[in-house]
Amino acid sequence: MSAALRLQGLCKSYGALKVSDGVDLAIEPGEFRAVIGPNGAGKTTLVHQVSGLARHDSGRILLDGRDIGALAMPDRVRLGLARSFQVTSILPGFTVRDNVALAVQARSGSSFRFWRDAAREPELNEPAAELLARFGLAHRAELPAGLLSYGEKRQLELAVALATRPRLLLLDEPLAGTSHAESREVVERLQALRGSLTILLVEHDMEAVFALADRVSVLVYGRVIATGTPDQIRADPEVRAAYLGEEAA
Amino acid sequence: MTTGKRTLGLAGALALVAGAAVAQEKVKVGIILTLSGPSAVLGQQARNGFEMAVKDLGGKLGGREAEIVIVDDELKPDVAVTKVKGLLERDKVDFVVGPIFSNVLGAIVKPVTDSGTFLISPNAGSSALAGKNCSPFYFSTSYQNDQVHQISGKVAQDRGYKRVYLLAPNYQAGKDAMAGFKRDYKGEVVEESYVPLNNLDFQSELAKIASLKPDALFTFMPGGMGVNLVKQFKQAGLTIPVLSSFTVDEATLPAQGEAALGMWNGSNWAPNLDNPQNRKFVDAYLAAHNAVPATYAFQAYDAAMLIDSAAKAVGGNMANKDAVRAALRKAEFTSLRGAFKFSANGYPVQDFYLTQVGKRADGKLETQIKEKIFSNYADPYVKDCGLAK
Amino acid sequence: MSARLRGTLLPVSLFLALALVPVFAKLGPESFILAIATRLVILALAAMSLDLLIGYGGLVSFGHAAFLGIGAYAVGILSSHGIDDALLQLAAALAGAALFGLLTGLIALRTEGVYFIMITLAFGQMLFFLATSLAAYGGDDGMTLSSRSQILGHDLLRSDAALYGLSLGALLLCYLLCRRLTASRFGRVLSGTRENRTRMEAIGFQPFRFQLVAYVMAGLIAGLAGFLFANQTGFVSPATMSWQRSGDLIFMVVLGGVGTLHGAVAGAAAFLLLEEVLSHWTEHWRILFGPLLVLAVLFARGGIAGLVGGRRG
Amino acid sequence: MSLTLLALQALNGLQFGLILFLIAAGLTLIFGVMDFINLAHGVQYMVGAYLAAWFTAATGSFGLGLLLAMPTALAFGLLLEVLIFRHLYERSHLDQVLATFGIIIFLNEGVRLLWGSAPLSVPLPESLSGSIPLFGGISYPVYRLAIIAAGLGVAALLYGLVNHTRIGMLVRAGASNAAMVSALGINIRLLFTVVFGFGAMLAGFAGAMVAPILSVEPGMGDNVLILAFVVIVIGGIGSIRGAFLAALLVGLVDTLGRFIAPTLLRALLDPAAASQTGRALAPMLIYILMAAILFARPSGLFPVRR
Repeated sequence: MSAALRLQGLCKSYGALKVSDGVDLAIEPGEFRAVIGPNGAGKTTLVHQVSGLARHDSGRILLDGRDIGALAMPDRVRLGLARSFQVTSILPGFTVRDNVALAVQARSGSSFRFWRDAAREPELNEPAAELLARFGLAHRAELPAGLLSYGEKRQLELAVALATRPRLLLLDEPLAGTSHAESREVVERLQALRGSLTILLVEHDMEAVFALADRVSVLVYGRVIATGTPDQIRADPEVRAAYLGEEAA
Repeated sequence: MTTGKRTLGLAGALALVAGAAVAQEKVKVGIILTLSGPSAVLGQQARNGFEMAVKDLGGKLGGREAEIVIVDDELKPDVAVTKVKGLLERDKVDFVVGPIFSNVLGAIVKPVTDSGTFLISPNAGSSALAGKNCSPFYFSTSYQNDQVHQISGKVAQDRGYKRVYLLAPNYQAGKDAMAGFKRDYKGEVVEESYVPLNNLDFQSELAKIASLKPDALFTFMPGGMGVNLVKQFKQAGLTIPVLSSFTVDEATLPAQGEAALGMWNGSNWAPNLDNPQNRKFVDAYLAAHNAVPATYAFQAYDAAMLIDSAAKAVGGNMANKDAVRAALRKAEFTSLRGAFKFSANGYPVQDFYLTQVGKRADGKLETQIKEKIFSNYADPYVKDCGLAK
Repeated sequence: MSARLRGTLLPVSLFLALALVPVFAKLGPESFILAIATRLVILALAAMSLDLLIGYGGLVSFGHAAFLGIGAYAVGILSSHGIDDALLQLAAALAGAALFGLLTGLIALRTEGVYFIMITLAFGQMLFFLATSLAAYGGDDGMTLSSRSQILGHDLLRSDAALYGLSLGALLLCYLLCRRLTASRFGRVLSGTRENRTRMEAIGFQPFRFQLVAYVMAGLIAGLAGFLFANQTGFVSPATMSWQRSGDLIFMVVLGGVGTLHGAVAGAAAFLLLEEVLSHWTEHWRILFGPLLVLAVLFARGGIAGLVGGRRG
Repeated sequence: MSLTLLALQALNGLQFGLILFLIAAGLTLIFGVMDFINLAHGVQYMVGAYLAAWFTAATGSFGLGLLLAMPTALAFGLLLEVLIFRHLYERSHLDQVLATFGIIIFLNEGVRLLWGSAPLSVPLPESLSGSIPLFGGISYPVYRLAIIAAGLGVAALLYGLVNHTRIGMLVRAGASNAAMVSALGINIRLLFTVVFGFGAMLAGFAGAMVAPILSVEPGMGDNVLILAFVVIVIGGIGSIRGAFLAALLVGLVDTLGRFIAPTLLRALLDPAAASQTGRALAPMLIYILMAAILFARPSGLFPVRR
């Protein structure tokens, strides 16, 4: 069976610094995979390379068996890839609804329509409203997104990512900077998504990672040093030495 | 001065009701000149000249009270069109005097003459308006552009210069200047060098001149460009004769200083032209503005005198356009340049001189007449003009 | 007053005032008032098309006057060859503007921010110098048009009121068009890109295409303005597309309030009327005009539209 | 003859480029460090020229005039910074453009009111007038060589300041990441004021240096401003090294292009057409250069900010 996402020998360096040093990774369809690692392990850069925001130097990126390495980010998104950003990335001047509706628009029909008022298109607004309801943002729909609280912005970003109806979702530290309560809400949403699509989660919050992930990969200095179920990873001595040990200490 | 005169709405309506009689009370002149930007000094000279003439006439033109509206064309042709419409429609002027620059002239000549108003140019004199596009409503108290450049060409030919270097800005007037020079000059042109308009640094051209070693340089570099060229020419240690037009004149000489001494210029007038009215004019200008007048001032002064003579001839009845035109044609006024008459195309028939930059008794610089080059010279374009003599 | 009402107050009153101009013009020096008003409306049209780029696309073009020049030269060049038909001239103006927009847009849109500002300036300057070298069409001096454009063989535009009506009609039409455009799917992608380009790419949009289409559209509208401009001045010269003119257009947009469309109209009106009134008052009017601009920036955030209220949400 | 002439033209291009560099250096720092688009930078150049003209006339010596013009230009720049610019740093680029354009209009008219529309003249210092023979029997004005020397001197000084002093380190850091510098607890306001005053003084210095060879007139800064922007954009905003190389590039391309383009075209076209095309092409060259460079490198030659 072909993997939903397969990385083969992915390499990238910034000058002398190797941020990806031959990363091999295979994620099964529907799998929830987490990637953990110490700071500077190259996790965010990995998400950037898969999403197309950064270019890899060598290696292959296969989405459902197709090499997408040469494609620009928008083209990869069209093939069913979506992502969130570590630093919240929304359209602050647009209303919360329009943030989502725009993502719906990206996947439904042409955007070279110049006449009809997009704010009155049910085919954009209805899916948007549904998503906002799912993420508990329905009451905020008319508010400019820039005015949302931090936790709400993180929820909005998830809603936007899902609005493009992705098959593969890349999440770059969705819990970073959230309060305890906010982070619990986000975890709940992610829990609800399990199985409906393939997810690659990069995260520092171990508790969340072990609760959510089917399997966990450990990235250290640009290399995957271990992959396994949460229990296996917890027990792996190499991981403990390289990573968890430090954290615990 | 009544720059801010506004005769909007009410006055306009009154004029309609009362008919022509009311509008004839005053003689109204609209003046459109470049009064802002780097070239403003030329417009200011012309304005001063015109105002002095009106003052000399006791604030009257043709015995009627003169109303003068002055506007700034900003050296933008499209701005000039709007401004001139204001003069025609709002201020209902009988004459428009202006402009300084030929590109502005090209833009305003049609609206003014189409409205049946007389346009008197105190400086710009394009060949098209002298020839096939001449108009019965257009007069010039200056010259047809080519004539001035032709002086230098004639001088170069007569003096037997074998090789001449030509230098002008890369625009229409610059190209016309070179054509005008070559009309009478039959020697070798070693190089026709064009610089961008508003060029600041001529070092590159001067180096070329130094290496080509021509017998003389002919240049047309108006305004600030001329200031730069003259200063840099001297600094480069070049000593060949310089023949020029609109490059060394009283508007730029203060900035050029001694570097300009001895340079040649072609003109229809100079401050030291010896006749009583001109001596009086130059002295009065010096007293009022502490500067030597340039051709812009003298030609505007003549424009006012021309209007005065016409207004006088028709007894102030400006509505009779044919009578006004006939009176303008006669040009019965004492020009600062002496004898004056119009050719069929509305351009003067006049003498042209070779002048040279020299020092006045008071230490100021001026151009001084050295030699008469053309006598009673009418421009040749008049043959293309359909207007009967 | 509700924000929505306040938002429509300014555009409605602006257009109402413009529509009444011909009536008032009859009371005074008609053709002069119409000439000023026509000039105002035409520059407002050009400024509005620029606001489409600046206010919605975040693309500050410093070469927008080039399109104005293309429209004007289309009239001038065709008319000098005896082709006076307005439709033909307009078609040439629009085709020229579209072609220039497409070619320069393809290159300029590779850059962002101030680099975009400067590369558009570069293209504007290239066209400017090209025009000055067109000796057959007057070079620097430009050329005078023999008459205004003919509509189906009739000299309908000879009347100043007719030209004004046509210009105002064009402004109103383009205004409504732009209003629709900015609220449409296309417009939302454009504004979204201005706010956060990476986000737009991350949901699958290719901003370049949208910006290019917007750039060409703005060019088309400015080309139309150029066509009218040539008819209004009866004269075409490279000065129409000097970089100072491009600068003036930016100032009209900022003065009026960026990203409101009608702000550009208000900005053009304020800019031109201020100039007209002040310059009538004193020769040194710029000594007042300059500080007024500074004060407008320091104390009137969001320009005239921002002052009157109803900023976009 | 052609080779010596070419060398001379290269010297002219170098001199023009160095003047541009003096103006562009301040502009690129102000833009790079403060993210502030200062259109009024060109009028600082004009003000420098006027001050030099004024002081030279008053003291009768160009050297003294230059010496007095420098601190006055600095003071004037600081005055503008305190009165107006400081209130604009937080504003959008468009607001900055509009306000600084207002200042251009005001100052252009201001010098016209004070000194009149006619260009002013600044006599050359006696010791620097005249030309000296160089090579191939061709001479070159001494004053031009003095400008080249002064320009290179300032460039070296700037290089030392920016790369080997604490304030230079802050300036470099500020250009690549202003937020970080203020997070370090540096008084960013003061840094801004210093950079601004210094930039204004450099532009004023350029204006004063060219006063004896160019005409000092209202609006003389406007076209130079556009060229300075071309320079900093080609060089990469915030980069002194980029501004230096780009200024020389623009200076050389403009000067040599005017000289070489018609000659080269003559090989392809008949003389009349070559001269016509060359004339049309020459003023476009630097813009073509800029468009080509930005096409290949959308953030200039030496991009600083990432």
